[in-house]
Parts: sequence; C-alpha cells; structure tokens
Amino acid sequence: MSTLGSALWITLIGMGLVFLALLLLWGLMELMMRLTARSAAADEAEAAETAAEEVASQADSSRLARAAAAAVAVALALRQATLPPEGPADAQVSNWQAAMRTARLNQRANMFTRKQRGAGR
Amino acid sequence: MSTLGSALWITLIGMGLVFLALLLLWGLMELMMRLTARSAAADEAEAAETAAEEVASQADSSRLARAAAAAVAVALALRQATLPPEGPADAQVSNWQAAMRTARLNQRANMFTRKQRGAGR
Amino acid sequence: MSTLGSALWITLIGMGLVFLALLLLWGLMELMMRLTARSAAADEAEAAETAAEEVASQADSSRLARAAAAAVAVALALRQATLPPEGPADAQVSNWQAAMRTARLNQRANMFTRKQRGAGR
Amino acid sequence: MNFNDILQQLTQGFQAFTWGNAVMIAVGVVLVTLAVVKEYEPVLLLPIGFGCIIANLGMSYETGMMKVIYDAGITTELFPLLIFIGVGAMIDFRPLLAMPQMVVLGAAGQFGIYGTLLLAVLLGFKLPQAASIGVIGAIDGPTAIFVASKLAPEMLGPIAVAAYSYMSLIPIIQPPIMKLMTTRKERLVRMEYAGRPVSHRLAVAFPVIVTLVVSLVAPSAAPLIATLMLGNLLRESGVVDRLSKAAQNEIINIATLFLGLAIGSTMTASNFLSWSTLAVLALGLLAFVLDTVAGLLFGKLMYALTGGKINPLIGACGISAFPMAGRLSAKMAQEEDFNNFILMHAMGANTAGQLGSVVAGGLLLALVAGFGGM
Amino acid sequence: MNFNDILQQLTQGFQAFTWGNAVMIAVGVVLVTLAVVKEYEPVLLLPIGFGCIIANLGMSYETGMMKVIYDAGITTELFPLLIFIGVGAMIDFRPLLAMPQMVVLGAAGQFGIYGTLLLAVLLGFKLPQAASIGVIGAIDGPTAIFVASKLAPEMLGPIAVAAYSYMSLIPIIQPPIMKLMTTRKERLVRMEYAGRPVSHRLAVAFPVIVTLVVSLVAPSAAPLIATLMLGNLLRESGVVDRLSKAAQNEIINIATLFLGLAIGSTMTASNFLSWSTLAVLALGLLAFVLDTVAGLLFGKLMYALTGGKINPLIGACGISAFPMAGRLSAKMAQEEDFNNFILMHAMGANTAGQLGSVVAGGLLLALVAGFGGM
Amino acid sequence: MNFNDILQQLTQGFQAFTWGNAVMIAVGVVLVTLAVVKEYEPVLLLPIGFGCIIANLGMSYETGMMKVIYDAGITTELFPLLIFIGVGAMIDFRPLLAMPQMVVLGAAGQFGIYGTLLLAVLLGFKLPQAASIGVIGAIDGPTAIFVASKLAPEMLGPIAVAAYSYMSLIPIIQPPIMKLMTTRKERLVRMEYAGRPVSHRLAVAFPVIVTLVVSLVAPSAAPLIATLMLGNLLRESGVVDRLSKAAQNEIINIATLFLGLAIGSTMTASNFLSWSTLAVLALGLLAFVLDTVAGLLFGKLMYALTGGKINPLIGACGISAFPMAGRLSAKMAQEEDFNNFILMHAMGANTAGQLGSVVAGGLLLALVAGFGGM
Ligand code: NA
Ligand code: NA
Ligand code: NA
Repeated sequence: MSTLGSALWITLIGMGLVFLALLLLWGLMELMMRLTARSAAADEAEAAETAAEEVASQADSSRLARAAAAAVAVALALRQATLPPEGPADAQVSNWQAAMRTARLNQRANMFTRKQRGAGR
Repeated sequence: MSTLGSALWITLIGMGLVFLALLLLWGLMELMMRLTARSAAADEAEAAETAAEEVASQADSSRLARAAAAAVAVALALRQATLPPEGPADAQVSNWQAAMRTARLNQRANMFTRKQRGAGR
Repeated sequence: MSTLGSALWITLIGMGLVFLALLLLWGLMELMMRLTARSAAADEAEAAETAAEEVASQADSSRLARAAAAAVAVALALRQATLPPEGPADAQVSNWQAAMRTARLNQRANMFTRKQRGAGR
Repeated sequence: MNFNDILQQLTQGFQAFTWGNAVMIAVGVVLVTLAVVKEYEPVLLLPIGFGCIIANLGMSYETGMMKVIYDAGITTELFPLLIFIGVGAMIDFRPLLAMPQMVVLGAAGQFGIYGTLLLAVLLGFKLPQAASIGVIGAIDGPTAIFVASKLAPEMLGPIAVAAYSYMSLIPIIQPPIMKLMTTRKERLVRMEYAGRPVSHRLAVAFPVIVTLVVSLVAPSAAPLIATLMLGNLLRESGVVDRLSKAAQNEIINIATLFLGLAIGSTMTASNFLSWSTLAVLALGLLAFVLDTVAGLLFGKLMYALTGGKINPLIGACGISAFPMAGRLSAKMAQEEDFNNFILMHAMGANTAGQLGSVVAGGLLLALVAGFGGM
Repeated sequence: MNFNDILQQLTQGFQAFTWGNAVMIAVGVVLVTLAVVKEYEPVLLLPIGFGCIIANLGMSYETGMMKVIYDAGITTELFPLLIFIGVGAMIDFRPLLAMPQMVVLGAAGQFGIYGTLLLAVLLGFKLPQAASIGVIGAIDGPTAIFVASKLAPEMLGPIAVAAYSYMSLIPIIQPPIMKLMTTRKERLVRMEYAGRPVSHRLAVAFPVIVTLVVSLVAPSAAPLIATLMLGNLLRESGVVDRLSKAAQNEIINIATLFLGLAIGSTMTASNFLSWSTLAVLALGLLAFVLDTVAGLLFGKLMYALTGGKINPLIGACGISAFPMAGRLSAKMAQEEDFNNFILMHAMGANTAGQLGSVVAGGLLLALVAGFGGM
Repeated sequence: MNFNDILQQLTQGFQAFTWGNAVMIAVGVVLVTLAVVKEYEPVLLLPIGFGCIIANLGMSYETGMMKVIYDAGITTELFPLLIFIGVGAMIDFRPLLAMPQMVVLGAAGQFGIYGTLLLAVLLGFKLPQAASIGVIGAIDGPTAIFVASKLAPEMLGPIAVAAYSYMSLIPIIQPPIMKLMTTRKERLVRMEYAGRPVSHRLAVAFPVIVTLVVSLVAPSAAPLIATLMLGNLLRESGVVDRLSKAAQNEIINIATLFLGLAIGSTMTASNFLSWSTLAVLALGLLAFVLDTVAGLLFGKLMYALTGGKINPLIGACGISAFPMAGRLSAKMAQEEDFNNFILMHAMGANTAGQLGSVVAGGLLLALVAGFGGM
C-alpha cells in the first residue's frame, strides 16, 4: 500500500479510536459520578462546615464572628436542603485515621520546626 | 623536548592566552556597556520609580507617605536629569508581556497556594 | 549440613553478634558520655543562657522582661551550681569561627533574600 | 613536541566552527530572546535556546556532558515522563468529571494531528517523520517529545521548538480563528456551571480508572498516561503532600531544565538547517490551526445540538495546551460580555484535550508501527 | 500492509492481559485504598500500589520506564540508601546516648528475624529466601529492601508490602500483645528521665563512631549504617543546614516515590500470585509478633533486674519501626496513667532498635553468604 | 558447611583493615572536625571527610554504592558542572560589567597555576599530574575537580582537599601577604564606585556572550563556562524563577553532597598515603600564595598606572575563591579606614577571577593534551 494510503488509514483508525476511547471515558465518568453522588454531597457538606468553623475561628476576636458563622451556616443549610441525608458512617473519621493523621502531623512538625540542638553552637 | 621545556611553553602560552581572552572580554564588555547605556539608564529610572511607588504604598497609612514618595521622586529626578531622555518604546510594557506575566503569576499562585480539596478529608 | 542446621547456626551466631555489637556500642557510649560530661554541661549552660537572652529580648517591650530573664537565670544558676566550673577556652568562640559564621550567614542571606535586579523588569 | 599539534589544540574551537554553527547560534539567541523579552514559555525555550547555542560550540548531544544528559533523559524517555508527574499533580479534573460531555471537544481537538500527518506525507515525508510532525498537533510538549523521540529522533529539535513556541503563541494564533468561526451571538452564550459536586473518593479513583482504560485501549500511551495520572493521584489522595510537592517542584523543575537543554543540544547545524525544519515549522503551525478549527466546529455542533446552551468558544480548548487554551477561551467570552464566566467549562474541555492528546499520541505510535512505518 | 498486524498492534493491550493481571490490579487498588482511606504508610503504599497496577498493564520492571527506574535505584541499591540519608537526618540519638542500656532492648527486638527464618526454612524455603522473609522482622523498610534485593529479588514485592503494611499496622498489632504480656503494675512504672545532658561534641562524634564499629563488626551492613549515620552527621553537625534539609526533603521524597513505584513494578502476576506470597505475608506478621514478644520479655527482665525501675512497655519499641513503635509505647503507658511520660525512654529503645535492625540485617547477609546460601 | 568460611565472612571487616586505613580514617575525622569545629567550607569538607572514613571501611569508589555515585557524577564530570549551574545562579556580574578593567586582575590571579605546574615538574611529577596540582591555583573547586578528574583522577582526593581547605583558610593565608606587599598609603586609597548602571538587557546578554567567546578561545573550558553561564542566565533572565531556584537549591545541594562523598571515597590508604600527597598539599599552598602575590603585583601596577586611583588590595581577589576573597579584600581596606568601602570593586575583580580560573583551567587541559602529556 502507498504511504498515503497508510496515512489515510491511520487517520481514519486513529481519530475513530480517539473518539471511542474518550466516549468510553465519558460513560465511565457519568457512571461513577452517579455512583458517588451521595458521598460527593457529604464531602461538600463537610467542606462547608469546615469553612464555617474557619470563618468563625478567624473572626473570633470581633463581633463579626457569630454573624459570619451564621451566614455560612445558612448557606450550608440551603445547600444541604437539596441533598439526600448523609450516612453517619461517612461523616465521622475513625480513631485509627485520626491517630495516623496526628502521627503524620507530628512527624512533619518535628521535621521542619524542630530546633537543631547543635545549631546554636 | 623535556618535560620542563613543555611546562615552560605551557606557562608562556597559557598565561598569554588567559590575558588575551580576558582582554578580549574587556573590549566586548566596554563595547556592550556603551551600546546599552541608554537602556541601562531607562532601567534604572524604572527601578527608581518602582521603589518610589513601593515606598508610597508601604507608608500609605501614615502622613509620611507623601513626604517619602516626594523624597524618592526628587532623588530620581536628580538622577534622570543627567541622563538622555528615554524613548517611550522602552518604558512601556506590551500587552502581550503583561498577559504572559499575569498568566505566569496566576499559574504560580495556583501551584503553591491552592488548597488541595482532598487534603481536608 | 542440612538447611535447617545452617539456619540454626545462623540464628545462634546472628543473635549472638547482634547482642555483642550493641553491647559494644553501650560500652562506647557510656565511655564517651563520661568523657564529654563536662563539655555537655557547658553546652547546656550555654543553651540556657541563650534561652534566657531570647526570653529577655522577646519580652523586651513589657515589664515581664526582667522578671522572666531573672527566672531563667535562677534556673540556670541552680543547674550550674551542680556542675564543675567550665573552662573559659570552651566558652568563647574564636575570632575565626565568628568570621566564618558571619560569612556563611551573609552568603545565605544573599542567596535567598537578595532581590534579583532583573526580576522587576 | 610539535607546535602544529599545539596550535591545533588551541584553535580547535575555531576550526570546528562553521557558518552553519553561526546561523544556529543566532537561532539559539533568538529563542533566548523570545523567552526573556516576549516571555514565550520561558522555562522551556530558554534552556532549549541555550542548549542550541552550546550544541553549536562543540557541546552537542553526541558528546560529553550533553550526551550524558541526553542519554539519561531523552533516550530513556524519562524527562517527559517526569514532567508529566509534575503536570498531573497540577491538574484538577473535577470540572471534567462534573461535565463529562466535554470529552467530545477533547477528541475533536486532535484532528490537527492527523490532518498534518496527511499533508506531511503528501509533501514527501516518510510515515514516522510525518507522524512526528503531526504530533505537534497534540499541542502538548511531553507527548510530542515522547512520540517524536521514538519515531524520528533526528527531528526532535524542530518539533519541540515548534510545539513550545506555538503553544506560547496561542493568545495570538487562536483569537482570529475564534472570531472568524463564531458569531457574536454564539460567543455571548452563558453557561450555568451545574456544579455537580465531585466526591473525594471519585477524584482519587479517577486517575486509577483512566490509567486502566487508556493503558488497555492505547498501550503505547501507557507511560504517558500512567505518569500523568500518578501525579494526579499524588495530588488528589491528600495523604502524600510531601510527594505531591516534590512532583510539582523538584522533579518537574529539574526535568524541565535538563529536557530543554537536551533538546537544544540536538539542534546542531547539520540536524536543523534543512528544508525539513522549515516544513516542520510551517506544518506545526497548520496543526495548531486545524486543531482549533476542528474544536470550534464541534463546539458549534454542540451549540446546535443543545439548542444554544453550549458556548462554542470552549471548543477551542479541546486542543490541549493546558492550561493556556482554557484561560484564553474564558477570556474571549468575557471580552464579549464582562459578566460571562465560562472558565469551569473551558477547563473541563481543556483537561479533556489533555487526555485526548495523550491517547492520540499513543495510538499514533501503535498505528505507525502497525503500518510498517518503523 | 496487513490488517492483522494493525489489529494486533491496536489490541496488544487486551491480548497481553490475563486474569492474573486483573487480580494483581485489584491488589494494587487495595493498596492504594489502604493508603488513602486508612492512611497506612501512604508515602510508600500509594506508590507501591500504583506501581503494581501499571506493572500489570505492561509497565513492569522488566521494560521501558520502570526498568530504567528499577535499574537505577534497586539494582544499584541506591534508593533504600538515599532514604536512609534522609531518615538519619531526622533521628535524634540523644535519648539513647543518655540511656545506653536501652541497646539491650534494641538487640532483643531482632529475635523475630531469626525465628521467622527458622520457620521459613521448616516450611521448605531455601536459605536466601528464608532470610529475606526473616528480614521483615527488622521492621525497617530500607533494611528489608536492601537485604531482600540482594538475597531474593524475586520476592521483593511481597516482602516490601508486608514490611510497610505491618509497620503501619503497629498500633493494631502491638497493643494486645503488650497488654497480654505485662501486668498493670508493670505498665504503671514511672521512669525519671535522668536527663544526662549530651554534649554537642558527642552528638557529632556518635554517628562517626557507630559507622566505624558497625562497619568493622558487620561489613555487609556498612552501606546501610554509613548512609544512616551520614544523615545524622549532617543533622548534628549544625554547620550544613543546606545539606541536612536536602536530605530530609528533596532526596528522601524523590527516592521514596521512585522506590515505591519500582517495588510495585515487580508485583506482576507471575511474580506475586503464588503460595510463597501468602507465606511471606503470614510469616511477616509472625516476625512482628515475635519481635514484640522478645522485646517485652527483655523489658520484663530489665524490670526484674532493676527492681521495678524500668517500665517493660518500652521493650516493645526495640523492634525498630522508628518512630511509630516509640510513640505507641509512650501512649500505652499514658493510657494507664495520664501523668506517666516515658517517651524519652521509649525513643531511646526505639533508636537502639533502629541500630539493631541494621546490624542484624548486615549480619544476615554475611551469614547466608558464609553458609553457602548464595 | 565450613566454619572457616563463616569465620572469614564474619571477620572480613577486620581482615581487610590495615594500618593505612586507620591513618586515613584519622584523616577523615580531622576533616570532619575542621568542618564542624572550625567551620572550614563545611558543605564540602564534611562529606569529603565522611567519604574518606567509609572508603577506608570498605566503601571506596571502586565498589558498591560509592562506585555508582562516582561513576554517575565524577566519571561523567556531571557533579562539578551541576554545582557550576548553581554557582552561576548566585553570581552577580554587574560590578565587573561596570568596571571591565578588573579583568586584568582576574588574569593575573592565575599565575599561581603555572608557577606551581613548573615547580611540580621540577620535583619530578609528570606533566598531567603537575598540571592537576597546578590547577589548585585556580582556587575554584569545580574547575580543579573537572581538570584533575581528566588529567590525574588518582590524585583527585588530595587536590580537592587542598583546594577546599585552603579556600576556607583564605582569611588566614592572604592578610599577611597583603600587608607585606602593600603600603598603608596604598591600602587607604578610596575608590569611587562609578556606578555605571548596567541594563537588564546587557545582564542577560553577558552570559551568552561569555559562553561564545570562551568556548571558541578555550574549547576545553566550554562545559565549565557553559554551565556557569547557564546558571547566570537563569538568574538574570528574571523569567524562570522556578529554574533559578532549583539551580540554587536542589541541584547544587544534592550535587555538592554527593561530589564530596565521591571525592572522599577516592581517599583510600593506597591512593592517599604517599609522598605525592604531601607534595600536593605543599604545592597547593604555594599556588595560593603565588596567585595572591601576582594579583597584588598587578594591583600595584594599576595603582601606579592610574596615578593612585586603584587600591591595590583588590588585586588579591583576582585569584577567584568567589566570594570569600572579594569580601576579605573589602574587609582589609575597612580595617585601615572604617569609611572605605571597596566591596563593589573587589567583587568586580573577584568575578573576573572566577572567569579567569575557568579559562585557565580549560587552556591547561588543551595545552597538556597538545604537548603530548596525555
Ligand atoms: Na491536542
Ligand atoms: Na528490628
Ligand atoms: Na584562580
């Protein structure tokens, strides 16, 4: 077959498979999005909660604190109202996870902030 | 030829060429300094201006602001008085450059300050 | 010899040597701790002094400064009272060291904090 | 002792120097200048330009230090893959997950690869070379370098230069095409960001699933997709900050510097100064144009199919060129209507283009091998 | 042209795929999941899991990119040693120097290595393989990988997986044994931290002296101890901050990422799916238990010999697993009595265990060679 | 089984140990001590010292891990060149550009290289060895290592030790010579910093131009000058912060650590314990003195020619040893007159010395090859 013939075939097969592969990914993504919709909602809620707490703690020193926290909480409530109720299993972090996270944080803190005793010499 | 003879020749040729190469660089540097004198002056002026703005913005909250900015501006004016007037082409940044810089800054900001959504989990 | 025989010998010799090696390290550590006890005490004292100074300088702006420094100094004095008097040779840093440290600090400062002149362009 | 020998030793720099070298040094200086003054993809064009300069002063990829670096990172394909680990750690696939239909645009943006391949074959290039030129149309540096270094390493220099130069020229190349191919009404389309939330679990699973699917469908793309997705997994897992930061900083910075130098070091006069280089540069530009046109056409198709709910401008980000193309589309829409924010949609299409480019590059390798092109 | 060739090229991903690969990909996904969800040693298990997945998609250590990485870091033994430089720069040996008697616990914690070796031989493993399984009982990743890659590279995957998985499971494995083997009275023992101050001079001299002693006594352990102590010297010297930070960050992060990937890439179906893997996992768990038991027994011995001045819980940190085991012992003591702080003692025993593991690993290499096992 | 074999395996550390090793370990301990206590160039002398210790415990550059590192970074010449990328990114050539006449001092400061070479030849060294000893007079670590590793790799250890030790001793070696050779009147000369501004454009062009000129005039110096100038280009371009920081941190730190270890690993008893090492140390010191004397003589010449406008102290920074020599000269001038600031002039001469050293090193390589010395 001529080189041009090969090139045409390559174009045909190549673009066909590119579309095929990406459409396959589309299907998989759509499927996964639906399967994880509930957990996604829970994640969002958790994130919103964290944000509310952060706002509250940052604004702690002023009168704005409670107002801001309230605002975020309202936004959160509105959002959550449209979501299916989340299972408690997903919302709480296991002791094990908490322990490991603490350990990792400690380790990290040690690594970077620890004063090298020899350094002052 | 004896090793010593070679060594003497190496010394002679080596030091000769070291001087030659560095004197050649001298000539090139002098030439380039003269060719770019105008743009150098412009750069300096720009740097001074930036410094003045920075001083002004830093001192913004106090009365010192205008005084400081004025002082820097005077120093700048004195300096510039001795320089050839700068072409406008060099002083202004092209839209293109501005766009690219912004893009790069955004990118950098994204890279380093972006909160990893998964991290809070 | 059977593999199991080899394995038994390996266990015997292996654990024996592990204990031997670590007991040897114990002996060396004990020896070294005694040999360096004096210098260790000096180091501790120096560290305490530094801490006292730091406390003092941090608390500088308040009345607490002198009180805190005094407290640390007292703690230090109590500690030092139990130690042999330290030689002056160990306490003072040579000019040479001071020079090198300054040089290194300068260099480091240059490396990291220096404003790249070209960067503003 | 022989003074001739010595003279030769001392003047070997001048003796080996040719007019071709002088021209190539000028090319290198132009690349450095574009990087510094015009700020065109400086992290790559500056090392490439400097590598080109020293390659023509006796330090090419065939000898000494540059050979060591070339062999370590290009021959082994390691540098583009290390860069992909870093790139993956910087990509957020959530917009694509929330709007998976964007994959259509990411596929459409690869037409330029094959259109350019066809044209290159018509111009007389052999299949592997034509495919290497076509892969400029992937509009993704590591993919182009990975494919070209396997199919036509002798053309790596011009291909990488074309890929990165045009990528930095996207704000100049795309807007006229976008204005020409879309009506003002189309460009004014506002899109609600449905904002389906993406669960942490899915964000972590996504890179693993993509690796699985793409490695099976296009095994030649496996190294590219695996490294890209490894980086993304490091990022999304949220439990390996140290590694994610290493990927985004140390690993990508060092690989980028030496990748640029190594590519520049292939740009010797004998390699670069030929008509084929001009053809590469011309065809590479064409590939960018074709990609953009195809992306916009599919954008318009989606506009039509959805009854005007899709702004066809986002078709232009299917070409890959992450993240510049995505930002540019959003900017174009905002220029028409200051309150029109389509960045999330644009980023969805843009990341789809990134995936499409890798898949297309891998398929190209397999097809050229299958058609006896190697 | 032959369409069969092309079809083969295009479907080679599916053709090479076996049920074994599918199982191993599931194993890889489980490892990634444990890393992300359970946070089990994620910096290692996540790259190992991902490496396992891609190894079974055609990217094993025998080909392409992963071969380059494997040859560069595992065959040369460089990755575990680079990690040890970083680990050394993170260890503080002062608690051990202040209480050198803790070395006894660090030696006791190595019994599991030899006990497991014996059992493995009884189960029919050859000596080098049995020793490689035993070295899981060193409960120290780099040591286990260093020894296993020399004695039985084909078992590197399961050994590394066992070592790191169980290490992250220490808070689950050890507490029941600790409670079973100690009385409440013993666990309540408070220990004064004598707090003998350690001079800067000694802290700097220590890594040099340990290197000397261990290299002479167990030369096969020399690379391990030398790199660990080099890192510690960088740290304690106080004059090379730049290098100490490079060791604790760039060097260890990059080496960890690629070590994990490379180990994962050995976990192909043919390597991993065998009874020996199950045996490794079972025997590895046993090694952890034996180490803990031996450590606690010696802890109780010290309790008896000192007339109740030593809390036997710290025996459990002689196993190595720095720094998790040390922290866990301290936590267990505090759970019995909130005001009982034994962390410094635990860390002394834990760092002694680190040294003991390296020495035991080195001796194992020498002994297996001496007994004609290689 | 043979218990003799086992005993031999277990005692091989002691069997291979010789008195020479003990002496060399003492040397290593001295180097580490100087690094830690006296703070002599610790980033290099500490790894060199530690490398020396382990080389004499069986881990020399001829085997195992250290062989891997040595082959990867010294045989390929990569480590000194990587360090130069970092050094280049830390150098500011503006003072030299503003006062290009300083190049004269940078050339004069290289006399020590050739003077030492002559003396070494008189003492009976062969030409390549003599040249390697002479290159200590370049007073620049990477240059000395680059040249010596090509001409006389067996002497790399003593040469690197001499180069770095004396460099850190500059505040002790130079002042007496400076006081002896200059009058108080000369040292009191104040110099106005003309302060010709240097344009951004020129600062960027300078590294490219230097690369061009030096690569043509002294092609053997091309790798050195190219990497130094690449680093400087990354710095001055102002558009590749990521790369510039990688050069100044990751790249230089990692290369420095392993360069030091690799050099130390060549210091085995058989390599190092010989009269030639003593000769290297003595001649190296002489090279420093000769460089300083020649630099000061040219400084005095400039003083005379300019009618007393040049402070001859800055002649002493032409030796290279960037940036220590520059700082020292400025400090000496300030000691005579607290209000005399000559730092900018000193840095101009110092950076000229850096360039002169690289050029002289490259020419030395070419000349030794030309005179049949290799
Ligand atoms: Na593309
Ligand atoms: Na252990
Ligand atoms: Na010099």
